[in-house]
Amino acid sequence: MGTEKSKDKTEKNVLLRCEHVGKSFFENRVLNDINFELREGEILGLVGENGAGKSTLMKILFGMSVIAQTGGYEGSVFVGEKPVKFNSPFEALEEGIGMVHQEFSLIPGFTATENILLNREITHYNFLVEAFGERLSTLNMPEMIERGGKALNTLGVDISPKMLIAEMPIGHKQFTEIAREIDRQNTKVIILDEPTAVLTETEAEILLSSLRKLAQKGIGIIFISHRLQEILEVADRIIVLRDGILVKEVEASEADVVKIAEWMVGRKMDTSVFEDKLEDKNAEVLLEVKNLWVDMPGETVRNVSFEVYKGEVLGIGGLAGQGKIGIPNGIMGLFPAGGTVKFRNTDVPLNNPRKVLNLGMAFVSEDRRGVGLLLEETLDWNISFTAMQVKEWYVKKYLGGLIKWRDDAAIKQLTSEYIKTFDIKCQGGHQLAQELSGGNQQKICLAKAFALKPELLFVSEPTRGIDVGAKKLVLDTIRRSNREFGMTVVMTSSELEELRSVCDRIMIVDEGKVAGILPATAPSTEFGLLMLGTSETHRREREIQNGKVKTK
Amino acid sequence: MKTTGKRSFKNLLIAYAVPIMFIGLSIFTIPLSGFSPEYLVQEMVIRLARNSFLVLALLIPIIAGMGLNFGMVLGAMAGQIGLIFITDWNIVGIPGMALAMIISIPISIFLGWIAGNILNRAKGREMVTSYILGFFINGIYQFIVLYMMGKAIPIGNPALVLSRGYGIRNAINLEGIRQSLDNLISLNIGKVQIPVATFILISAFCFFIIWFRKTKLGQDMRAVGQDMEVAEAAGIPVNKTRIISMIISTVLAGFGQIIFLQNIGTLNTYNSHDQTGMYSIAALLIGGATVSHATIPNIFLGVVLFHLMFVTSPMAGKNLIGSAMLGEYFRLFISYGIIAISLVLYAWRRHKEKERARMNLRGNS
Amino acid sequence: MKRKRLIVQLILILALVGVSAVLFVIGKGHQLLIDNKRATIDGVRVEAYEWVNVYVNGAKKPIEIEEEDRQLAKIAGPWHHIRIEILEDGKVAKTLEKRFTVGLQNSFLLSLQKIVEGKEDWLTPR
Amino acid sequence: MKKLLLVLLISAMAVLAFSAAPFHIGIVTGTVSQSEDDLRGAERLIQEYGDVTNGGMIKHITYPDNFMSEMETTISQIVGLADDPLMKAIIVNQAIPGTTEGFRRVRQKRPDILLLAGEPHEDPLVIESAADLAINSDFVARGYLIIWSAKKMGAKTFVHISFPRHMSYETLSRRRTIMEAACNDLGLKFVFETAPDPTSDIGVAGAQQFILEKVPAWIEKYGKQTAFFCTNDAHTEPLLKQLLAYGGMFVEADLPSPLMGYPGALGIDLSAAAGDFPKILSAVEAEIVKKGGAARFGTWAFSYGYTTTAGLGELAIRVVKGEASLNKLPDLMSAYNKFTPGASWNGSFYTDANTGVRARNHILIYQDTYIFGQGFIGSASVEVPEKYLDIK
Repeated sequence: MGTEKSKDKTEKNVLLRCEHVGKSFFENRVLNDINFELREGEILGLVGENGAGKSTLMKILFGMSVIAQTGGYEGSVFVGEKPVKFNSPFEALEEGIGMVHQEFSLIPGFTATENILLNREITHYNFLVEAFGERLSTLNMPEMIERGGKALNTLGVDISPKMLIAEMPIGHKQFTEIAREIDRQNTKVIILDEPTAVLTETEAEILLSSLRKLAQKGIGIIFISHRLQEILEVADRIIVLRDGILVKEVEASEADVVKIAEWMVGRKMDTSVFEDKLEDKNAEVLLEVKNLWVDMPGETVRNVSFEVYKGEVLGIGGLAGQGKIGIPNGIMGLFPAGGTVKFRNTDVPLNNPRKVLNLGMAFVSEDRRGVGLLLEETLDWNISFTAMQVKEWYVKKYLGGLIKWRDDAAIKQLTSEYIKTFDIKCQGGHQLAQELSGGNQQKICLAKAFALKPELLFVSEPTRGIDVGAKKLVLDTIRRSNREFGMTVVMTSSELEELRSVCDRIMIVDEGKVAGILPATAPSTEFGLLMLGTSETHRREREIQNGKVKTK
Repeated sequence: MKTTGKRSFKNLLIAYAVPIMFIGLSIFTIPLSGFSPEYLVQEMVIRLARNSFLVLALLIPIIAGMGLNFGMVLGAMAGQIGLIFITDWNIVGIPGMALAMIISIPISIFLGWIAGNILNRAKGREMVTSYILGFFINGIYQFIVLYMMGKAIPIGNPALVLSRGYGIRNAINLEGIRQSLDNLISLNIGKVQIPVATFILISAFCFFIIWFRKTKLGQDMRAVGQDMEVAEAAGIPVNKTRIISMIISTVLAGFGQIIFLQNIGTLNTYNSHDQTGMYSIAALLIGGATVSHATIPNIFLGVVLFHLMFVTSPMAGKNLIGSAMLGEYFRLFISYGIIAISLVLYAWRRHKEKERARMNLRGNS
Repeated sequence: MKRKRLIVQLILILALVGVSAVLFVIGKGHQLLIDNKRATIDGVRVEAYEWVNVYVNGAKKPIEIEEEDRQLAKIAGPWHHIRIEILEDGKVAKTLEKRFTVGLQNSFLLSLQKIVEGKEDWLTPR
Repeated sequence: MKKLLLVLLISAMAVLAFSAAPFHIGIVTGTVSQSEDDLRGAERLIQEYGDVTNGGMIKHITYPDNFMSEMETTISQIVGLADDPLMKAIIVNQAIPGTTEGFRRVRQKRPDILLLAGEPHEDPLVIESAADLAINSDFVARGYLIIWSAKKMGAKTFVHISFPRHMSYETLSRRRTIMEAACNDLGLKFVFETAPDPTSDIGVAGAQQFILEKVPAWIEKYGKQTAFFCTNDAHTEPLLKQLLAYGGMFVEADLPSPLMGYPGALGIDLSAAAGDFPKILSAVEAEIVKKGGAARFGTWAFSYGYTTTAGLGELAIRVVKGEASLNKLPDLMSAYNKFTPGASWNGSFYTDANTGVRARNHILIYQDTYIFGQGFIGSASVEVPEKYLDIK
């Protein structure tokens, strides 16, 4: 089949072509010299890790205003033979490029039809139009329903055009979105950003087959997915992005899952990997988590069980939105959670942050500005605040504890200590937290958690948004506190290499469940496969859960 | 199956918590007040006729997602200005009312346009902004009516203008148009008089709303109301749509105030509009509507329940506690307390709904 | 297309203004002061009548005017008719009906004597 | 729960049960916070004739404090009284806006009910169109008589304190004009001073503070032989307090009563004597004399609001019983005098300044002014010159 496809490839018209497209957000280069073309009836698979530049590329193609606002892009884009430069999505739609977003842009209280034909409704004329303008024409509902139904039929799914979006299963919403793009008269190219991420297996199958149908009608499709199997199944050609560079462009027939995973994560990490990995399986269990669920919007944890050994650094990895961040947030009681958590063999009450802190756990949140820091307070305050509140340290007591007074001298001493240990670049403890750079703010967050002298420290995305130098310092600090002070650490990060450099073991979370736990020394492709949900065991598990056990 | 039935019943209770609470209260206050059924029915009929239109004016901003339009007092003021003019010119009866409405239209459009523009700059805080806006425009209204009228704006009727030569009197007698609409077609059922013409007008307006929802503009408003960003992305001019919804609401509030005052028969120049917004909103909430969802039945149910409480509670309070004055305080407590409670219940309900929506994402525990 | 719409809108606004004007005229309220006072018409003294019932615009209840009295009727719009019953010794001695139109003034004075005497200027704006 | 329901039902039945009185009189007043004297007048009637709930004659309800905005409630309160088949008369004191409409509606359903309005806020011609009888304090005669009394007390200057909103009331603004004219004729200096409106954003406290601070300066400026007058009740108390401290005179308040401003200004507690005006008067008088205010401060011996509620109630009862007729001045005076032993009243029918028509159902009344430490000044028997009646 692959050869057949490549044969007629040259005969078909080019719908979309990128030439030397590049983009940097101020100092930060995210795309560099991207060249590819999309032909009529072709499905192009686009893969890459988080932050590889996929989204930025799609934003350029769809004319999202954020691109123009941040200084436009380099290179040129052609639709057909016509060079284009979109300033808004409307211009892109005008040229026949439609996009199905990861977040649904559907109106929940509307029916499928109403959403498909949003702002393109079919209307009846009435005389009021003459006086008050087009918008007073009435809707022609029957005709709209017919047209909405037709668009849905094209996809080959059985969705009533009168069904409310709010009542639809998530997969149907996805189809409705696609149907909206199809319904446009002039759509030539559809960009789908992770359309199957939210679908069940069966729904994904239907979607893939409807994509093929669309392609047969001559529509070009750019398909972004983390599920490599799907890409292989549906795409004609695959391009792989890594760190803003197009590293590979291959015919789907020439690729397989392992190869793609290698291309995606294949770079060498330059940060020094700590070699002394802890392999002591007999270590004492410090934290035991069973059937944990966490209701954290965007990071739902469904059913997670794992153990943390005393003295180790456990990494939690996985793609964004799969639930890895939800785990520490749930255990620390910041979001509604359920299940059993045992710390030193005592039950940890969930949904009660204070109790958890008292038990000897601490948390460095990924949300530095929201939860982590008191931005308008001094560093002194920031570092000592939680310790004062929770442990009543750095507090002088009078009259048998009736009157509590802040011990400013002790606080000063503590702060200067941490400023020194963590090498925080500041003018001293009296400075306001908001005046520090991102990396140094992160260190303050760490210092704040360390000031509690916890037995177990959760660190969530410690290097998010800070530069390379600062990254290393922060990671070093975490590592050192683990090795030198014996603090057990559970670190969550989206960057696999970062986890591999610091952690002893790494747990990969996918779709709110544990995909697997591997020693940090395992090859990165294995982690990649776990993350992408393509490992054989995991796939099987998912099928079982979907009630579709393969007997053969 | 049983549990789901139970749950849906519970959901129903939650959804109608406010009206149910009110019906419960009424069961106590009606016998306590000692009013005859005939009087109560007559009072409710009158109040339905005079207040429904005002409450209806709230619907369109709710559709457009702008919450409860406390800014409807702007329309009320425009309506009152229309009434001042027709009283000055001594235009009476139905033509007088119609003319007052026509005069109010451009003023309402202008005020609605201002309100819409301001609210577009305060997205997400529409209710409190429109409330404060009402006070601000009230100041301008007082300035115009108390200082401009008679001087810069010619008002000749000595019954309207203070003897000092400018400024409108505190209370204006609307004898010329008093109950002209209510008595246009009047039907007596038993001893209860029914203002048929007013009800015809109200039902015509209900049909207008139903029709309006089916227009492209109505559809756009619904879209904007549910998700501004999606609507924007689909190319619907969000801000413009919101302004139009405010304008329509303000114009209708102006009409509503004219209908209201033709029934009352007296215009308190400086105060008649004060409570319009508050009471209409209270009635709507009590009818089971929420900040984001309101239907036509909500309106009629709400007007009846709210005013039933209003009429019976002072007397019930007096008879219960034995002091006339405490009866009045009882009424205040009931009527304002209930607005607070229904807003709190709304927030609670939304929280519950959100929780329920996410329920399936949680573990089996 | 745009032009057509503009014209339609203009026509609508004009129509609204027109309707307003019509409403103004037909809704304009007036005071009708009815005099039953002795008067001198063309040098002839006409005494007031003992009792007069005036029915304005088909009202069921008359306005009763005693000798040397003036009463007020509220009327609206330009077209009216009145029926006058002049009573003598408690019995209707004479009945007259008149149709008349009024202008936009606020107040009109109607002289019963002049009507009965058949004079033209029985209705004067005041 | 069930028990509570039962109790409630029984009490409701008790309300509905037939009462012994042959007919009922409905009385609508403000609350204590708005107009205490009016309410005490109603309580005085209940004391004598009994509450409807207990088989008596009087049914007393209150109108909303926020009556300007809640006209709807006022109307339905008044109309609600007419729901009682035994109701024979309704008295509203003060007849706030909405009373006229309430009366119209009562008349439509129950033409047999007598409708009496005390101190109407609506325009005279408006309330006259609906009420059987309306009573105002005589703002025309008092405009002259207050100045006359001030002169008799020895004042050289007359200071009138008010603000724009009050000056938008026809009655208040016309009285001011009459006072100015009377000052010119009687040889007093007329001064108009502005003070903040207590219903504005500054509030009652701010307005009172203003008066407290300003009065010493005014006395400094105009001398101690100056009589002060203010249109607002909230201004009265601080004004009296400062006048007692710094000198100056006070003829009577806008709505005169020994309770108006004096108890607060003198710091005396009169709650034990509630409704007993001779006792109140003598208590206030003793205190004023003690503080050196004899012959410099005056009032009406009996509260106007109190007497109007009680007097109109009494009149209504007498009319229903056929003992009096509604529009006869002597009958009205006799009903009023029942509650004001020793004080004399005077009054006249209201004449519309525009048309010169004398209304048959609108009476303006006033009481003789009582000067502390001196006695009645005799203003009730003074003839008010014709010319002041026509001043607009």
